[in-house]
Amino acid sequence: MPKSTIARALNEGLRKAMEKDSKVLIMGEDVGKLGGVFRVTDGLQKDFGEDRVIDTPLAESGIIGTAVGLAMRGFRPVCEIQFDGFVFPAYDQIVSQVAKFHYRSQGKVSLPITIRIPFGGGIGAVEHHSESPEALFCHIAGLKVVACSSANDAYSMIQQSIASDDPVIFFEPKRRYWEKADFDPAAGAPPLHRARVVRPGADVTIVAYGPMVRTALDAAAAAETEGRSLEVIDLRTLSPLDMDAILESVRRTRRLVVVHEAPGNGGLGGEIAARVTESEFYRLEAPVLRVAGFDTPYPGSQLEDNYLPDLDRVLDAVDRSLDY
Amino acid sequence: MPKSTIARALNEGLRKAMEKDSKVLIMGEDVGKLGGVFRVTDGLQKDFGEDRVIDTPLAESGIIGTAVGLAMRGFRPVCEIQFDGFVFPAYDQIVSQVAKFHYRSQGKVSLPITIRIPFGGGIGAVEHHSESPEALFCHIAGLKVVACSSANDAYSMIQQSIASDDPVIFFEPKRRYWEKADFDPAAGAPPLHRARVVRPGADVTIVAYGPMVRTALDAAAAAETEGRSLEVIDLRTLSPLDMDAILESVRRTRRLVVVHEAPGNGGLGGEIAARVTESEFYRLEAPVLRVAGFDTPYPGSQLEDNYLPDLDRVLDAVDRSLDY
Amino acid sequence: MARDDMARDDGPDRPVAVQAPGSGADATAAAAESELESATKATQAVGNSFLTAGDLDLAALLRSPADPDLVQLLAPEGERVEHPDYAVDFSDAQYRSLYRDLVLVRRIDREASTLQRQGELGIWAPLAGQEAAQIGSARALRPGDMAFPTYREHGVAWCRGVDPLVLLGLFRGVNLGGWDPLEHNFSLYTIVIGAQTLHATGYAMGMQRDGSEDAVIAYFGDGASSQGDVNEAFVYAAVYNAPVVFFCQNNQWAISEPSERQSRIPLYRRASGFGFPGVRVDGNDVLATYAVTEKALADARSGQGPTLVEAFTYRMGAHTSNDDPTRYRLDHELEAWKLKDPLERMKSFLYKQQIADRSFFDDLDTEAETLARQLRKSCREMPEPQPLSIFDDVYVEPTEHLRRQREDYAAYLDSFEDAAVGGGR
Amino acid sequence: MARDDMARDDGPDRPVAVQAPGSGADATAAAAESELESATKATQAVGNSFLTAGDLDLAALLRSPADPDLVQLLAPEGERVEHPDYAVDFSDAQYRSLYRDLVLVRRIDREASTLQRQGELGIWAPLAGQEAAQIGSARALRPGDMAFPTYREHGVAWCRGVDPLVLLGLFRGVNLGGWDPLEHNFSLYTIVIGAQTLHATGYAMGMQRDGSEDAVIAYFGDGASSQGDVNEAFVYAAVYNAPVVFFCQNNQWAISEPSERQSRIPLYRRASGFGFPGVRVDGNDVLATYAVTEKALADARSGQGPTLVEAFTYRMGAHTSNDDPTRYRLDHELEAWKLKDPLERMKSFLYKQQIADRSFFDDLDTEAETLARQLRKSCREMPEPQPLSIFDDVYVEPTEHLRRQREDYAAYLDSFEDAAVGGGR
Ligand SMILES: Cc1ncc(C[n+]2csc(CCOP(=O)(O)OP(=O)(O)O)c2C)c(N)n1
Ligand SMILES: Cc1ncc(C[n+]2csc(CCOP(=O)(O)OP(=O)(O)O)c2C)c(N)n1
Ligand SMILES: [Mg+2]
Ligand SMILES: [Mg+2]
Repeated sequence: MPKSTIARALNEGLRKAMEKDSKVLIMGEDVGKLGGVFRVTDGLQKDFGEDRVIDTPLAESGIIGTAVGLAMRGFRPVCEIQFDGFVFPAYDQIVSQVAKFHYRSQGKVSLPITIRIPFGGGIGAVEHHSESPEALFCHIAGLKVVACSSANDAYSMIQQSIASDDPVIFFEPKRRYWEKADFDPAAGAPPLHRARVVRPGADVTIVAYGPMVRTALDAAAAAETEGRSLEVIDLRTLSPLDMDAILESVRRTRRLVVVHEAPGNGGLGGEIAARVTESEFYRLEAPVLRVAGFDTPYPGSQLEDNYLPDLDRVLDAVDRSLDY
Repeated sequence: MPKSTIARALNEGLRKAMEKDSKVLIMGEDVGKLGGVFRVTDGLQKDFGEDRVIDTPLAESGIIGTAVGLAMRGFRPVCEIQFDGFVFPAYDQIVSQVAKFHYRSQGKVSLPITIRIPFGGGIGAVEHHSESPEALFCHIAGLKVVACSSANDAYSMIQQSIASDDPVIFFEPKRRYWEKADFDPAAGAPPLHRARVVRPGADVTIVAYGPMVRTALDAAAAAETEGRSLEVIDLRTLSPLDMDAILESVRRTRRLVVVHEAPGNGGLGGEIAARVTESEFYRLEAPVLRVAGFDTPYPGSQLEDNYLPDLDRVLDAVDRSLDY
Repeated sequence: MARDDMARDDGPDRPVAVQAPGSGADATAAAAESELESATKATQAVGNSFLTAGDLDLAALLRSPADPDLVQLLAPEGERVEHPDYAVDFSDAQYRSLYRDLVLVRRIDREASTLQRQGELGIWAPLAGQEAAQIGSARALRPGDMAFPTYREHGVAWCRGVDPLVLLGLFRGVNLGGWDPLEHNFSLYTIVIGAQTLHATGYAMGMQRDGSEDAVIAYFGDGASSQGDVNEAFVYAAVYNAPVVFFCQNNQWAISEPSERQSRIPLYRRASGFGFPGVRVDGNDVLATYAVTEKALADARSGQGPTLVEAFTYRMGAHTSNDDPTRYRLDHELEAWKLKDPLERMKSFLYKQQIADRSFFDDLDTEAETLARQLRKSCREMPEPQPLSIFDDVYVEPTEHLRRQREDYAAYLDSFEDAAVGGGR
Repeated sequence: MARDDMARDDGPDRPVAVQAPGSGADATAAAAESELESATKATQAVGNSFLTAGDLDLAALLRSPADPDLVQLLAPEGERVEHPDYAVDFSDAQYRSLYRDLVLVRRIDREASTLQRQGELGIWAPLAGQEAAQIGSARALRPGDMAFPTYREHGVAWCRGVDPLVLLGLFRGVNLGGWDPLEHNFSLYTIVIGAQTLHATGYAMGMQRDGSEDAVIAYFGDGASSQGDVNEAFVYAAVYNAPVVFFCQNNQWAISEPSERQSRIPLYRRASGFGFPGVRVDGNDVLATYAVTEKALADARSGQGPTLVEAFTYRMGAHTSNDDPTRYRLDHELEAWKLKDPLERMKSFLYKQQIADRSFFDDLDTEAETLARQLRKSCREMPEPQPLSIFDDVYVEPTEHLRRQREDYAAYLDSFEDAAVGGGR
């Protein structure tokens, strides 16, 4: 099968979306000539022009706020936030406008805005370039939130997000941008808001998303050598959650470990644990365990390998789960 | 015992703090002559002057951003955000600066900033005036988050928050501002980051905070008439959570219901449920249940009584918990 | 209500465009620089103290009625005055129709305040005093133009054909905004201060991409001028040369804070810092407001980009029905502004010019009373929203999660029907 | 490193303040208005199209070296030129010491870039080209003044006595900022664009309350000028008349975006919209930058409030070590700016004026090489942070929750010591 990377797959997905629908716009800082600091929009301004691939002033609230107006005018803006840590100046427009306008208008106005956010750590960066703010968007009704973890998903999910009439926060695992992987644009894609079992197993279910999917798969491979069968679910959709997929798996394994880079306190793991436990109270053999970033700010990059969940910490949680 | 209200108690607490420490400043929109739209700062500018009670331009990021500078200069700013829904323009300064500066400086700089936010619904207001954004701050390491629910706590907790060398997000139950209640400034106060059992009971533990404490107490009173003994815990501190207090109670009742106005998805209830379940997996007789706002934007005020958790919905959850 | 059509029947034709583009702005530059100087001087006087601009002569300076930069076509006494850059050319019918709008929206506003006091509305934000600023600017709009309001643009809503009853629904808490923004080319009321100015700029960028000849107007207040969003809107609009008119109603107050708390120089000057013209117009002069707005819109249509219009006016009532202005401002200020009342001056103009006679005014009063009575009645009769509608329109493509949450709540509600005891609790 | 003391030994005395306050700003008003006109004209030309300012003559306009508003005291060829409003009065020792700083910080910058390429630093943001803007402004500061930097103020850090090694720690990922901001009166590097301008304004408000005679300087870039925070800082500083100098290094680029993408008029003009003076200075002229900053600081101290200084300069290197400028700008631009190199012009000035001789320059080169060698060596030797330090300094008053999390992690780490297999995984 042909190989590609998540970054290239996103680039091709964006190109496809722009070819398909002339209302699709790309806007953000350095998305034009430079093609974005990660080159995800590489070549798009050259081919679609400055009116469709817009280098914006350096103001994130302005990016999202003008995208709201453009969407009201009938366009489909795809906004790039350069790094996870820089979405907060736009948080007000996202929470109070993007998320609520459809509800406020009793369904008369819809805002098909896609907000792309490269997220997560592990790239040896300075402060604010390694954040995992997804929980801060999942708590906001009116937003849909997804995270891709593979080239195939990147390609299909970005197109599905742009095609969605609801606003979508689209998280991209920046540290996986350049990992080579199988890429088959023709491969059919599941609906945007479905999770996927990326490795079947029997003993413990591991739920992960974005950059942690690779980590979970590595852990599952390592566990196998120790005779343990882990089922790995790639969440893909963070809001709404695909509880049916998670519960179906947990009903079989009766054990669940949730993995994410974001701090554990108030992270997605807690929400998933609460829902799974409420639904499968009598079935669970062990409490849902969480492997997450520590409840501290993201440290200097020399400590990020300690801060971030890794194969060993996932396996440690698996051990603890199986000890119950 | 003398009666007072949460609003007056806060006013007196602020006055005490300003008398005690000349570095304490109050800043925000309309906090001066007007005394704030809820009159919580009533009379303070008259008595302490315009240099210590500062009417700011209409810009929340500016309020918090300048407070950071004032704190670096040795002041203790108490910032008022006029309504919950208007904290988001300041979210970037709070998350990336207020929360992280101490860590960034390896402890060399501390920012003793208190950010007062009247929160929650039930006042028949228009959009953005009834939000419960606490979970969006609890997820942020470096912040401490508290919510008061009584006049006595309002009086002591606001002073403790101002005295704290860490930044504190201080949530005030706006719909309870004017409820008359016992007030005894002399009554000693527990430490800021301790929860409190406000009604002892044996059958089910109810955890609530802010405006929902009153609701939980009413539910407990109603339950008693049906022969059910509910223990009500006022969380008081939302981050850090006082897990010892919660667990001590749950170990006795073996049942827990968490109540908050914020949407359930991604709310504090999930975090508490996950931690309690991990700690008391074998002891719990029922899954931790959550009574929360629905996962929708806050509706028009004619529907808020449906949206908000009330006595009946709490009792319904208690029934469901006891049915396990 | 058929007023929509009426408005169209006797709506003003476009008056001929006037004078050199931007000259209005240029003319004011020198004056403004000297204001800047006096501002600096004034603040020098207080040395390193942190006395605020509000404590300085600036207050006087800003409020001065003899402000040379203030565009005015109708003096407070109702005399027509000429201006080098701006003029209007209305038929008598058009003059009357403008006055009619002023009267009707003030009556609607008064009725809404009454309904609020009677508990029929949760809150109300009165426009009293700002009728001319709103009617003058809104009547300058073409049907295809798009308007982005704050929460106080009841006069603009009226001109955009939004049924006042629908407007009340929001303040009654029946919904969060009942009209179709795209049908009326009037966005929903925006309560987060300043947010709509970015929406307006984006919408204008969309018009550019559509090759449209229409323009956008963004309403905001003096307080809003301090918000990051508003200044970012200025940046975007200037950089992209977007066809948007920033219409700032400086009603002197942001709740309890005087406009000097937002800027130590006149607000229209803000535009010069971003590279586009700013104009200050007498916001209590419906003719001047119309002319200035019409010119700014024409510039926008013809590719000259954004203009900032500062309508110098006054909020005669409370900020909202919750507010008590006596805590922060003196009666004499209100009295002074009453002399500049936007309705009075238009009325005496119509009288003096014999454009309207007694019967016109009598008929208009009757029309206003009828309108108010209808409004009062239909407001009281507004149907309550259905509990389960809470779950509607959160998403275009509904989620399974919310469907189940809705189901559970429906079942929960039914449980009370069934078991009387439940309700009894 | 003892350079701190050295700097103090031969540090410049305050030159006498010069000319009428603010006249610099006033002088530019007319010019700017005409710029505004041409900006508008230019955009008229493209009609309703959404061509951006970058595509217009504006680029030329903004970049024009013959900009009448550009304050310059040292021409690119090293000739001293006079300016009506600004002058410097340095001893030969002070001239040499200024040049010494320019040379040393460029050498430090070059060494850091090398270390980054060798993998010793995760990333580096080069200051090459901006030495004069940073040294000139920072040397104008008094010890008690407070500076708020972005992430590129290595020259300012140097003048504030921050050990370059400590600076590298941040880029090496050893920590997020190693120096004590209050000890050096130099805040931590701030990476979120614009945020520090509000901190600076608040700090200046604090100085007002302390009755201090010190002032604050806030560094930011041309791109940052678009951020809401920066414009809110302008609002607060103007309204409170805070003693803060907003020092914008317009290095022509915000990563790949030219400064015209942020404003269609020169950035120093932004200040006029907020009611305080703006000045554009040749940022490659260390003398002019010193004089203009010194004057702005003096105004701030004497209660004249904020000033915006736009230092017109150029980022000669990449945005950061991750950036590839060839993707968005042409070599000839860099070549043109090389002719205005801040070090070269100062060097030829020192030569021509016989302020320094060969030996001085030779000694300086040696000093620079020694400094670089020390830096390289000690950078490589920087100790790695301890894993458990992740949990330090999250709070002043530690929480039980984090104490336990730390304990658990310590135990977890120990488990690998004990069980070899653990590590083996
Ligand atoms: C972001 C935000 N902060 C605070 C508020 C609360 N608030 C509502 S109106 C108002 C004053 C607005 O003043 P101005 O912009 O002059 O408009 P006006 O009410 O005078 O028409 C404030 C502070 C808000 N709605 N949004
Ligand atoms: C809020 C925010 N958005 C985006 C970024 C990413 N970013 C880092 S530097 C930069 C360009 C800054 O340009 P300018 O202000 O001119 O400063 P310069 O780098 O040229 O010195 C951008 C977009 C950021 N750090 N912060
Ligand atoms: Mg106002
Ligand atoms: Mg720059």
